[in-house]
Amino acid sequence: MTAAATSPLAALAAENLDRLRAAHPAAFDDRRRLVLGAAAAAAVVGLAAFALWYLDFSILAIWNGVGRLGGFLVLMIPPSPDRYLWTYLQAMAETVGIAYLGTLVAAIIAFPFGFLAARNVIPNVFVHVGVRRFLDTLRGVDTLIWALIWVSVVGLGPFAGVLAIICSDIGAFGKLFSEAIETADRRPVEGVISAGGSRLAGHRFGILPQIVPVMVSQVLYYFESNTRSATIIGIVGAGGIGIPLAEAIRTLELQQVAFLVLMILVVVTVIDLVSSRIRFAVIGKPAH
Amino acid sequence: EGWKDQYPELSLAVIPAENASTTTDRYGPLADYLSKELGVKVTLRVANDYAAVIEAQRAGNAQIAMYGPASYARAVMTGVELDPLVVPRHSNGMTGYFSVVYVRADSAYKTIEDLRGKTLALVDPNSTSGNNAPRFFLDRAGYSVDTFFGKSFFAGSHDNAVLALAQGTADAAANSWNSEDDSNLTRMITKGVLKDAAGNPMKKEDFRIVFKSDFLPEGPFSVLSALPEDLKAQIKQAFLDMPSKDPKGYAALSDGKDKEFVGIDRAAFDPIIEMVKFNDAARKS
Amino acid sequence: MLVLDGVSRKFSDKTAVDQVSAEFAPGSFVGIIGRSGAGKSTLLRMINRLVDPTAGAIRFGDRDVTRLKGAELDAWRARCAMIFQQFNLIGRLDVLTNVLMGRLDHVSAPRALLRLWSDEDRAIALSALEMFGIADLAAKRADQLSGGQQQRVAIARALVQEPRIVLADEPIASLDPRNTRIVMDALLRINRHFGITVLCNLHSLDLARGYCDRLIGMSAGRVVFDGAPAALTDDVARDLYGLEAGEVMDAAHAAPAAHAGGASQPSAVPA
Amino acid sequence: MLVLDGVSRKFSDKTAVDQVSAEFAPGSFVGIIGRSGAGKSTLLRMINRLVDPTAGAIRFGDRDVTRLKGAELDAWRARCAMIFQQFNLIGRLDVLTNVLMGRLDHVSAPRALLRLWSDEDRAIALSALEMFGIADLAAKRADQLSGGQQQRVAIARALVQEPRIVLADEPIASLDPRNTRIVMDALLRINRHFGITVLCNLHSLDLARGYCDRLIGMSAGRVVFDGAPAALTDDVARDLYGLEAGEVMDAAHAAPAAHAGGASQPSAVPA
Amino acid sequence: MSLVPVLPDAQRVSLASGYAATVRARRIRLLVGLTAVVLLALVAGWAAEVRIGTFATNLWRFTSYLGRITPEFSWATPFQSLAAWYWNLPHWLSLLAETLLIAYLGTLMGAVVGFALSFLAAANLNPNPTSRFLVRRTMELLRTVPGVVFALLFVIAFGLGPMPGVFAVALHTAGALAKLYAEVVENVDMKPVEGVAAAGGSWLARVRFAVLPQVLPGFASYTLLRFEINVRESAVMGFVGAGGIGEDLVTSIRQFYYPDVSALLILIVATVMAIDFLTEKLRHHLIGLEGRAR
Ligand SMILES: Nc1ncnc2c1ncn2[C@@H]1O[C@H](COP(=O)(O)OP(=O)(O)OP(=O)(O)O)[C@@H](O)[C@H]1O
Ligand SMILES: Nc1ncnc2c1ncn2[C@@H]1O[C@H](COP(=O)(O)OP(=O)(O)OP(=O)(O)O)[C@@H](O)[C@H]1O
Ligand SMILES: [Mg+2]
Ligand SMILES: [Mg+2]
Repeated sequence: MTAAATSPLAALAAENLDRLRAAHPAAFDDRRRLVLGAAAAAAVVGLAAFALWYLDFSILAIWNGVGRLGGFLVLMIPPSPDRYLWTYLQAMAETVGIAYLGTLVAAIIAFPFGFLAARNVIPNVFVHVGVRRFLDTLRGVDTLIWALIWVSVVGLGPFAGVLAIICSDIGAFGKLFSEAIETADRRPVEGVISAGGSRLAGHRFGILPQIVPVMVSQVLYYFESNTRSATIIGIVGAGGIGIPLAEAIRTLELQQVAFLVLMILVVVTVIDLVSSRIRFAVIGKPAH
Repeated sequence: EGWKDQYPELSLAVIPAENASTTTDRYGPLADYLSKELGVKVTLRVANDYAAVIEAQRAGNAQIAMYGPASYARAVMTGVELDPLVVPRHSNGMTGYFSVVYVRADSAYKTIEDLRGKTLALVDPNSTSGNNAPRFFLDRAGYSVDTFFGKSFFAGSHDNAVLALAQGTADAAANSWNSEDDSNLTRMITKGVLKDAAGNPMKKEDFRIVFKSDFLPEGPFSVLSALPEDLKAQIKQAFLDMPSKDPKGYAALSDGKDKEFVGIDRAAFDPIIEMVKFNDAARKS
Repeated sequence: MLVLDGVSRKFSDKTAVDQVSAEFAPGSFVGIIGRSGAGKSTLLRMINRLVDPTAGAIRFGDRDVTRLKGAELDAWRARCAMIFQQFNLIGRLDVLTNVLMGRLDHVSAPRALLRLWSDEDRAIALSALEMFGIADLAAKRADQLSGGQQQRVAIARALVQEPRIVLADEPIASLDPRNTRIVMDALLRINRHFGITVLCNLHSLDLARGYCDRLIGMSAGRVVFDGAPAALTDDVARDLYGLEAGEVMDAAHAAPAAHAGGASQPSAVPA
Repeated sequence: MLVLDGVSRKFSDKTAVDQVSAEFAPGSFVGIIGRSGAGKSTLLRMINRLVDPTAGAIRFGDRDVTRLKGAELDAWRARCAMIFQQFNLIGRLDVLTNVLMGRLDHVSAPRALLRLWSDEDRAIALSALEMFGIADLAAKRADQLSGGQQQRVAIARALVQEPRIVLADEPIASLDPRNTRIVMDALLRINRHFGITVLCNLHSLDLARGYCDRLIGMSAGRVVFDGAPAALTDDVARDLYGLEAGEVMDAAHAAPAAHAGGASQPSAVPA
Repeated sequence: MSLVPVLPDAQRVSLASGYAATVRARRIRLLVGLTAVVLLALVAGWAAEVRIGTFATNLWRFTSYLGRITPEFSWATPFQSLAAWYWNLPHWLSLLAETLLIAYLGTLMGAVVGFALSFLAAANLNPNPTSRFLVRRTMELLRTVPGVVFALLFVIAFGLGPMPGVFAVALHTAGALAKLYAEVVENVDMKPVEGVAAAGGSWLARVRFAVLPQVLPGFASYTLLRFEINVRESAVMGFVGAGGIGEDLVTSIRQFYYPDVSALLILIVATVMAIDFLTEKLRHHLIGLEGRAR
């Protein structure tokens, strides 16, 4: 059965099509949207094409390379720690510890910055723009520089690594937190404020419960990510998994590389499983 | 020994070397040995970047450090007051090594002259044997790397530079070389990672050396000049005694390839400093 | 024929709907009444399969609705439109697009994803909006509307689905008398003229009696009344809502003599 | 005495409230009626200063409410409780904490931020919940409640504020008859016994007439009626809602003779 | 006298204790969790040799490095000073452009893959635990394998140059973004999703119309943050010949070309700021911040 034949609404609409078109021209005109959409898509694709050309991408090289890739993977099998299993485990533990402390402290310090950088909390342009640029600077300064700065303060060792992680992660957390705050639903805030709550209380009760899950997931992600990359930790002489990995890569010990990667993968998986449990504990059971 | 109150703990800072065993395996025994000899705890710090070692020494936070020749020069040039103590003497009797330029044996390139306009693979900007030395010594021989070769690039590591040559990405590659049977190339071959573009394993005979630098001294173990004289002397003595007092630890430290430590003074590194200065100046011209 | 057969739903410890069995003949206009928290919304949500029953079966003709999956489930939902108590509009999209969500089943997937609606669909959506007097808001973002406006957008979305069944969860909660009338009349009209079954949660007994041809009373998840509106005696209603004698009519009718001064101390409020 | 003096509010092009002037004597119970989109919610939101007027002034006694800032503004809001059409609860927090938001003004900031409520405050909040029959839900998360339950939580929050003025935006929209009665009676009680001013948006004319001692009718942002309920003649109501003759009573009363068959073609729906 | 008639004691106490019992369980869990976090932090602090004393006494050295990289600047001849400081500007700018292009390509490729994976990895949109598990582990593999390892494999397969660098960046980005996106998706308000589902919308339609408008600001900010990270971390790709401006910075740091360090640092920080500024504009456009009055 066709809709037009039976549906009163469709019949009505067909009857009034011309009038509706005249009365609501905007509703029938997609041109602006389509043109803008097409222009945006063209810009994205066009820039990508230019980049491919500028950076000497070659289909042929890719085609030939894929085969070689397989051959190289064979050299990684079987993954083996050689005789360094214990060294690797220790290095991994060091890395996890440093990443944990660094991420935790960074998150705590970044918390107030997140609020200061959010436009809906601090309407004053100078404050939130200033704080944002400050956070940009923290992130923009290379981790190697942070490492050097802290090495000259506290010497070589894990402490310098923790400090360096803290500095660059404050920049990232501050930005991410502020963006979570800006996206929060305003209605609960109105509920609190209308009951005479101060602005502070409005943020504490209206916004915080909404953004805590987001913040927790970001912090856990960075914890995981710091555990994984751990370059800073290596630079400042705190040991960690980065050094054996870099060494194995530089000397093409591919079986060890494979083993290290698998080991990190296991740790990351564990962190991921724990973190999603924590996250759901914080979010709680979603309602309808 | 009054210095023990001032220095209840010493730091030994090293950077990873591109060798078979891991860095802690190599230097762990040395730190233990020094602790025993000096009677204070010596903590080993493996930093992945020598810039961090230099900053730690500048701030007085690391008292003993192992440098490569170029990074020692860098530390001195940027104002760290250092006394070099010892360098190792290899089994072949030398206290240093060379930088070489390889080509493939099946290529037409016989001398450096044949490489005009060709592609050279360097290691990375900070490498002594893979960048600083070839630049300096090639220039001295009349071949400026930037103008003589058609293109030069950093391959990232010593192994990568050799691989680039093996697979035809480059026509020549700079690398380090100790002796006929002891070089980065021989190590790669032993491990079986050196294959050509078609995936066939390669031999030492497949490569030819077309250029060899002057002798480069090994990197020294150094201490802060500001340390008390008697402490410095004790540390130096401990190093000199290590091969006899702790042969096992010394074997680990040197992969069994070195004979002993010999003392060295600042002047030995003047050529290296000159080399680094030359390269710095060449950069802006 | 829509059949509920011993349908139950538990939320952890709480039983929201408890062994409800009922049959709904095509073309009936059924009102579901009961106190707040009685399980009315949950019941409708189960019919639309937004919530799965923990026990029992829902059948439509010879189809087992509880077993539907994938495209079949989508098709079922398209035929059985839902009007939500809290509107469930897409706040960031404009009103017209929100209404056109009801036409998704009539549009090919690629066209829908690019929002290339046909002129007919647009016209249908606009007509539905016009029907409720909000066509001029078509380009506004849904979260900028007043409560009643949002509710009407939600109802328009349901109507353009051209459904076989309409599940309406308090469709007039936020509406003024005139719009209440427009909406209830629209439901009645599609019910009478096109034989579409309407299941409607209502809080106003008067409306329920006026519009429905059958009432189902729920209490604590169970069906405690099922019959013609005429059969809903005052006693039954009193039981259903837990009202005191003399309060049986809509609360409004039993309003206190407000102007007579503070004499009437309402008994439901503890003193 | 709450005084509105030529208050207007524009949203970009749209004038939601247009030069409204009115005085509200302490202890009055005022119903605000009007069609959906007439500006009723916006008016109440301006009095609570959740929305700032674009023109005009709001005064309470000798205070200029439109000028208040910081702690003074908080204090004003605490005295003038708001019940929202969409509840505005904090979904992730439990019901009791939501109600205790109404006590924020009575607690020192550090205690409040740590949620260290006094036993008195808890008792008050629980009593308010009990008053509306939902004390047993105190520990539940607010977003797991049924619509009517959420609405009652919102009303409890407003009452525990112990306000001087209550602004209620359709407080009974999602409520069943019994709860409608409980809530309206509670508002009436605090109005009569404590002289608290109540401003209440209502869609049901019957309720408005039954409970309020003054009605304000709005249309397109303007006040088009202001007087005693008795003065709201059928003609005026018809105008206000744009109803046809004979539809003046609550829509429900004028419900079609549903059981008489499909004869009554509702005029509001285009055929 | 209170507005709310306070309940008789007995009733109040029983209600309050009922509430307390339910809440206590939650409180205890929270407390145990917090204690665990703090204890772990203490253990980590001990392992990481945190020495507050050294930190405090030496904090003045914080500026030492910054002081050294500050260039000599003569106000008498500002332009000459500036020219001397930024002596290599054209080269640096071309490196910066190359870096931006590498980061752009890598981020774009990674974002496209991550976008597709994220909806399959989100528990609220993909109820099938098996496929969710598979997708999640794939994402993990992609982001766990360090960029350098991918780069190593690719440089041997495809030869030196930016191409292996781009692929390495893209794979890592795909894994990282997929996870972050998936979490944004898991946090959306499900009411609109129900609304579209109830109208018979397919899975794709629900994602397109009910989820996408909600997650777009979050996706945009994560994508641009990742772009920024990719710009900064290009130095790692140096050894495949795709180092760009990051590699030059690291080289300057290692060779102690102090004025170059500050010159490059300022260029990079300015780039980060520009990207962040753009992010903010784009996000606010997507949120329509002004429009969310209610
Ligand atoms: N933030 C906003 N942005 C744009 N327009 C708005 C905004 N808030 C309200 N409006 C518009 O202002 C007008 C009045 O809205 P208001 O919510 O006050 O109506 P109302 O009388 O409460 O209606 P209802 O009975 O449907 O709740 C409506 O047309 C609405 O679309
Ligand atoms: N997701 C959920 N989690 C836990 N409990 C729930 C959930 N949804 C509903 N409930 C509970 O189930 C019961 C029935 O809820 P439902 O929404 O069906 O009531 P209702 O009859 O629609 O009430 P109202 O008229 O107030 O809307 C309520 O007690 C409610 O608290
Ligand atoms: Mg309900
Ligand atoms: Mg309203």
